[in-house]
Amino acid sequence: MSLKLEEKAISSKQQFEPLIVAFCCNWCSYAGADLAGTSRLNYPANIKIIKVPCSCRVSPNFVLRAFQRGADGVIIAGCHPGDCHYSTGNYFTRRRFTLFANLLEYVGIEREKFKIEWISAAEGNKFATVMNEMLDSINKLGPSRKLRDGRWIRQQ
Amino acid sequence: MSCNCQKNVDSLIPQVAVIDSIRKETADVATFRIITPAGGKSFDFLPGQCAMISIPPIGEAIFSITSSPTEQRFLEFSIKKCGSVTECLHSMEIGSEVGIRGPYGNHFPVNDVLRGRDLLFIAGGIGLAPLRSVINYIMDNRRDYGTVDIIYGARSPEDLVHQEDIMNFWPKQINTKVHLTVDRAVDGWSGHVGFVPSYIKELGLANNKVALVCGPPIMIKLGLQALEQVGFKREQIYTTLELKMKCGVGKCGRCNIGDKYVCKDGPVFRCDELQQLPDEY
Amino acid sequence: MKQVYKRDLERLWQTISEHFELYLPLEQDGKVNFMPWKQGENVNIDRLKTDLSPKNIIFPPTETYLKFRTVNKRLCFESVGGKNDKYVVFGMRPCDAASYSILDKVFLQEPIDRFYEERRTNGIIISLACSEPEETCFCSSFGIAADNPVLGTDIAAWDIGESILWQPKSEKGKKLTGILDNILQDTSEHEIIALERLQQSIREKLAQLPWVDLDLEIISNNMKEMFESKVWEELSKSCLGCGVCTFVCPTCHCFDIQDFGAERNGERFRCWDSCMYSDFTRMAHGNPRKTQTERFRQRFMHKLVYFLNNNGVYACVGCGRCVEKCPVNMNIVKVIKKLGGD
Amino acid sequence: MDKTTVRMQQIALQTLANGEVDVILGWKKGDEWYDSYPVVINDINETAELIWDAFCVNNLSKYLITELKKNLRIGVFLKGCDSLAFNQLVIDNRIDSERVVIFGLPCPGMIDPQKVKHAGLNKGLLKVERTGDKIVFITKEGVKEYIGRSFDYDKCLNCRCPNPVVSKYMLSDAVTRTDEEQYFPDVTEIEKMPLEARYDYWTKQFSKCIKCYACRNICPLCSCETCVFDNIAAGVSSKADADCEQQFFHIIRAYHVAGRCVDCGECSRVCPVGIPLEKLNRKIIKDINQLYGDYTADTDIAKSPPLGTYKVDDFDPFDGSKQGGKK
Repeated sequence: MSLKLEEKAISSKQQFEPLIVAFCCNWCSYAGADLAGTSRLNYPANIKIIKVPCSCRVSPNFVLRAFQRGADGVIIAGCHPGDCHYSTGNYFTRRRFTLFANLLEYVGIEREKFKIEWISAAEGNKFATVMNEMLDSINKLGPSRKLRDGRWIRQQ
Repeated sequence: MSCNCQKNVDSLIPQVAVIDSIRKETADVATFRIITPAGGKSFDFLPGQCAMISIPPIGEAIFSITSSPTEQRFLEFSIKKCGSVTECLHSMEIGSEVGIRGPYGNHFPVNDVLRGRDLLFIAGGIGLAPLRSVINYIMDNRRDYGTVDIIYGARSPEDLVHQEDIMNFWPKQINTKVHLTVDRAVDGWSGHVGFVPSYIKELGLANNKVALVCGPPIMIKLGLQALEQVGFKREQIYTTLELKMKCGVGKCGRCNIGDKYVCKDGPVFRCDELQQLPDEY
Repeated sequence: MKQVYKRDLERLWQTISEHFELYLPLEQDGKVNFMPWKQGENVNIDRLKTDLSPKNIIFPPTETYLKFRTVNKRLCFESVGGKNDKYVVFGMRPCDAASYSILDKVFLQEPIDRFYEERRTNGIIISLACSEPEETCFCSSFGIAADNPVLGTDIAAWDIGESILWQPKSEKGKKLTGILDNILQDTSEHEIIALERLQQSIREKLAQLPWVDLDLEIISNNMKEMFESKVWEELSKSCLGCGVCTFVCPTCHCFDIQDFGAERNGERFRCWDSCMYSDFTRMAHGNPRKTQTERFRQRFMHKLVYFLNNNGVYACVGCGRCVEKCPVNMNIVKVIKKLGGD
Repeated sequence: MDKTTVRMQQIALQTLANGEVDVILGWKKGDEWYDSYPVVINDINETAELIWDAFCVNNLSKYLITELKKNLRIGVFLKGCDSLAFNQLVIDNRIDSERVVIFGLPCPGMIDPQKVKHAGLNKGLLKVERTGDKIVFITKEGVKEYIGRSFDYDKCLNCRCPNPVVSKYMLSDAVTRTDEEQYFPDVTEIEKMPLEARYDYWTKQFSKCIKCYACRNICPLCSCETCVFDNIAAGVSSKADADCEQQFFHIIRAYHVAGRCVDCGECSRVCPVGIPLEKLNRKIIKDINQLYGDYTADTDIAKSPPLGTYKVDDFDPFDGSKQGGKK
C-alpha cells in the first residue's frame, strides 16, 4: 500500500517523529558517523545523512529545500576549522552560515532548527551526542510548519 | 479499484492511459503504444494532430500522434529523449500508467486537398513521426490518393526510425517509393548518402505533387528552398511545427507565431500561410 | 436607479457578505487591493485604482486544478479546479471590469475553460465610475467610458458624495439588488441631476488628460511589417525583463502549468507566467525568443496586433498600472506613440 | 535649463565627438513630469535630449554588463549609490572598468512620484524642478515651492552616499548632508520582536509577493547569466504562489547578494506590492559589519568581498568551546 497520508494527520498524532537532515562532510563528519556506528554508539534513526564533499558544498538552497520537503531540523557537519581536507573550505562555511543562521533567525526560525557542528573523523562520540541533542531540542520545540511546503505529503 | 475519479470536465484534465508496448527505434527514440485501461484507443483524431502526455509529477509535453487514425486498437507516439518528461517516459516500463489529453490542433488535409493527388513526403530524423500517421492513413485508403514518394533522411542508418515501415512495409505498397538517405557514409550502407535538401534536387521528381515536410528546423528551411528550386509552389507544401506548449488549447499564450497558435491553428501550416507570419519559430 | 447612503455602506457590506463572499478594495500597509472583506477591515473606495488588478479573482495567481494519486499502481486523476462560492466584487473600476470581458474572449472561447467559467458565473461585479481619473489613465483610447461602467459590469455605481447611485445592468445584478432591497433607497430628480453633473465633470477631467486620444488606428495594419519594425530594439534596450507589467496588467493572461509532488502523487497547478521571462518559450532544443527584444516585442504585438486580429479588441484597457509600476518607465503608451511614428 | 543638465549634454557631446567613448548611458525625459528613463545613445545629435532631474532614479551601471559586450568604451552617468554598485560590479569581475568613463552626479535625492500623487500635487503638473532641498512644482495653474525632503523616496532619506565614490568627470559640486541617519533602526526593531512575531511578520510580507522578479532584475548586483530561479535544471524554479516558495525566493535573493549588496534600495523601490526587502539586506550588512569589520567593499575595490575571504580567527558561533555572550 503506497498511499500517503497527509502530514497534518501525522503531526496531530501524539507521537511527533521529527526528521533531521544532516549534511556531513565526506572527510570528517561522515567518517565520524561511521565511527559512531562501528563503536555501537546510539544515535537516532530520525537523522538522515546526506554526504557532501565538503561542508562548504552545502548551499543555503539545500537547507531551505530540506525544510520545505519535510525536515524539522537541518544540521551541517564539517571538519574543524583548520582541518579541512581542501584546506580552507570550512572557513568559508563558517562565514556563510554564520550569516545565514542569523538571517534565518531574523525571519523567525528557531536557532535550534538549523545548526552547524564541527565533528572530526575521530569524534564518533561527539557525532552521537550532537545528533541526540539536536533531536532533543527539536522534540522540545514540537511540530512546526515553518518553511514547510503546505502541499508536501510525507511518505508513510 | 479504490479510485474515485471525477468526471473529466475541463480540457486540461487528462485521462489515464497505459503504456502497452515500447519499441526501441534508435539509441534515443522509442515508440510508445498507448491504450486506455480498458483497452482500445483514447480518442479519435486525424493525421497530424497532437496529444498531451502527462507524467506526474514531472509534467506534461505535447507529441504528435504517429499511428494512423485508421488504427482502432491504440495510439502510438515516437518520442526522442531530450527533456525531463521524455527522459522519464523512456525510463518507464510496459504497463505503467500515464495521462493523456487531446487531440489538439489541426491536421493534414487528407480528406480534401490531398485526395487524388500525387504526394511527396519529406522527413528528417524524428520528423517522420507525424508524417507516418498520414502515410499509414493513405496506405489504408490507398485508392483515394495518387503516387506516394517518401524521402527520409537521418544522420546515420541507426538513426532511421520505423525501420519496418520504411524498409519493408511501404516499399511493397503500390505506387509507393521510399528514398532513404543518411548524412555520412558508413560501412554496410549501400543507399544514398547526403542531406535531404540536396537529395530532393537530385531525385528530379515531378513538381505537380503535394509535399508534406517535417524535420529539424534547418532541414525544413533548406528543404523548402530545394522544393522551390525544383518548381514547387508554396501552396503545394505543408509542414508541421512545434513550439513550447503548456495548455494545448490556445490559452496559455506561448506557442504563437504572430497571431496564430501552433497548438490550435497549427501544427500543420501551408507554406504560403506560414510566409505571412512573423519569422519567429 | 437606486442609491445607498454612505452611512449605510457598512450595513450593505454586512448584508452582502451574509449571502456572498465579498471582495472590497482594502488598504494594507499603504497598498490597496481587492481582498475578501471582514468586519473591521480598512476599506478604501476612494483610491482610483488598486495596486494590483482584480484579475486574480477570476484568474488566480496559482490554481491547483488536478490532483493525482497512485493507488495500487493505478494512476488516478481528480479535477479540483474552479470555485463554487458565489461572490460579489464592489468598487471595481470600469477599466478593470472591461478587462474581465477581454479575459472572457480567451477563456470562454472553445474549448471553454471550465474553471474560469465557474469563477466568472459565480461573481457579481459592481463597477464604480471614476470620479477622479488620473493622468496615467487612457481608458478612453480603448473606448471605455470612465463615467459609465458597462463592459463586464453587473451593477453600475456612481459616487455622488452623500450616496452611491446603483443601477443594475444584468440579471445577476437585478437579483442582488432585490436581496438588498431594505438598504437601497429610491432616487429622486435630485440624484439624477447630481449624476449628470458627475458624468459631465468626469468627461471634462478626462478631456484634460494627456493620453485620452492615443491614435491606435495608425498602428497594426500589417502584422509582418510591425513585427519587423526597428523600434523594438530601441524600446527594449532599457527593459529589465522582469514581469511587473504582465502581473499588474488586468488583461495579461499567459500561464504556466507545473506539477508538484513526488513518486506519482501530488497536484498540478497553473500559475501566472510572463512572456518577459527568458524561460517562457524555452524548449529542450532551443528558444524561439532568445533576447529581451523578442520577448518585449511579443508582449506588445500580442496586445496591439495579435489579440486584435483574433478577437477584434485590443488586449489593453488603459488602466495605467504598467505606467506606474515599470521600474524603468517603459510602457504601452510609449510603445503606441513610437509605433505611430511619435 | 538646469546647470547640471547643460554640463551633462556638453560632456556627452564632447566625449562622443572626440572618440573617448562609443556610447553614452544616460537618461532622457518622456512626455510626463515623472518620466525620466534610461537610454543608450551613440548619436551626438541625441546628446541634447539627455536630462538630469529629480526622477533619474534608475541605476545605469547594470546596463554596462550587456552594453560592454557590444561596445568598446562607454560613458556612464552615475549618482552616489550607482557608483557603489559600479565598484561592486568591478569587484565581481562583471565589467571592465578600464573601458568605462564615469560622469559623476552628486545627488540631492530622488523624488517619489507616488508621494507627489498622494499629496494631490499631480493634478495638472507639468514639471518638477529640484535644487538641493528646494522643490518647485510647475503646474498649468502656477508654481508651488516646497523646501524639504518630504517627497524623496524612502530609500533616499536613508542615503549614506550622495556623492559618487568614483568618477572621471564630476558634473556638479558635492552634496553635503548634515543629517546623519541612524543606519539600522529598522533592522534593530525587527530583531527586538519575539521570534513568532518575526516569523508572522515576514511570512505576511513574503506572501504578498507576485513573483514578478522586479527586485531581482533591478538589482545592479543580481547579474548571473542565468538566475537559479530561471533555471529549470537547478530544481528550485517554482512559480507556485505558496508561502514556502516565497520564503525560499526572498531569503535566497537577499542572501545571494550578501556581502555585495550596496544598499541602494532599488529592490524595495520597485516592489509593486511593497515588501520591505531592504530590511533583509540590511540585516546581512549589519551582521557583516559587526562580525567581519566595516563593510566598505564598495568604496575600496582592492578589498576582497566579505564572503569571498575568511580569517582563521573569525568569530565561530558553532564551536561549543567558544560559545559565549552573543546569541
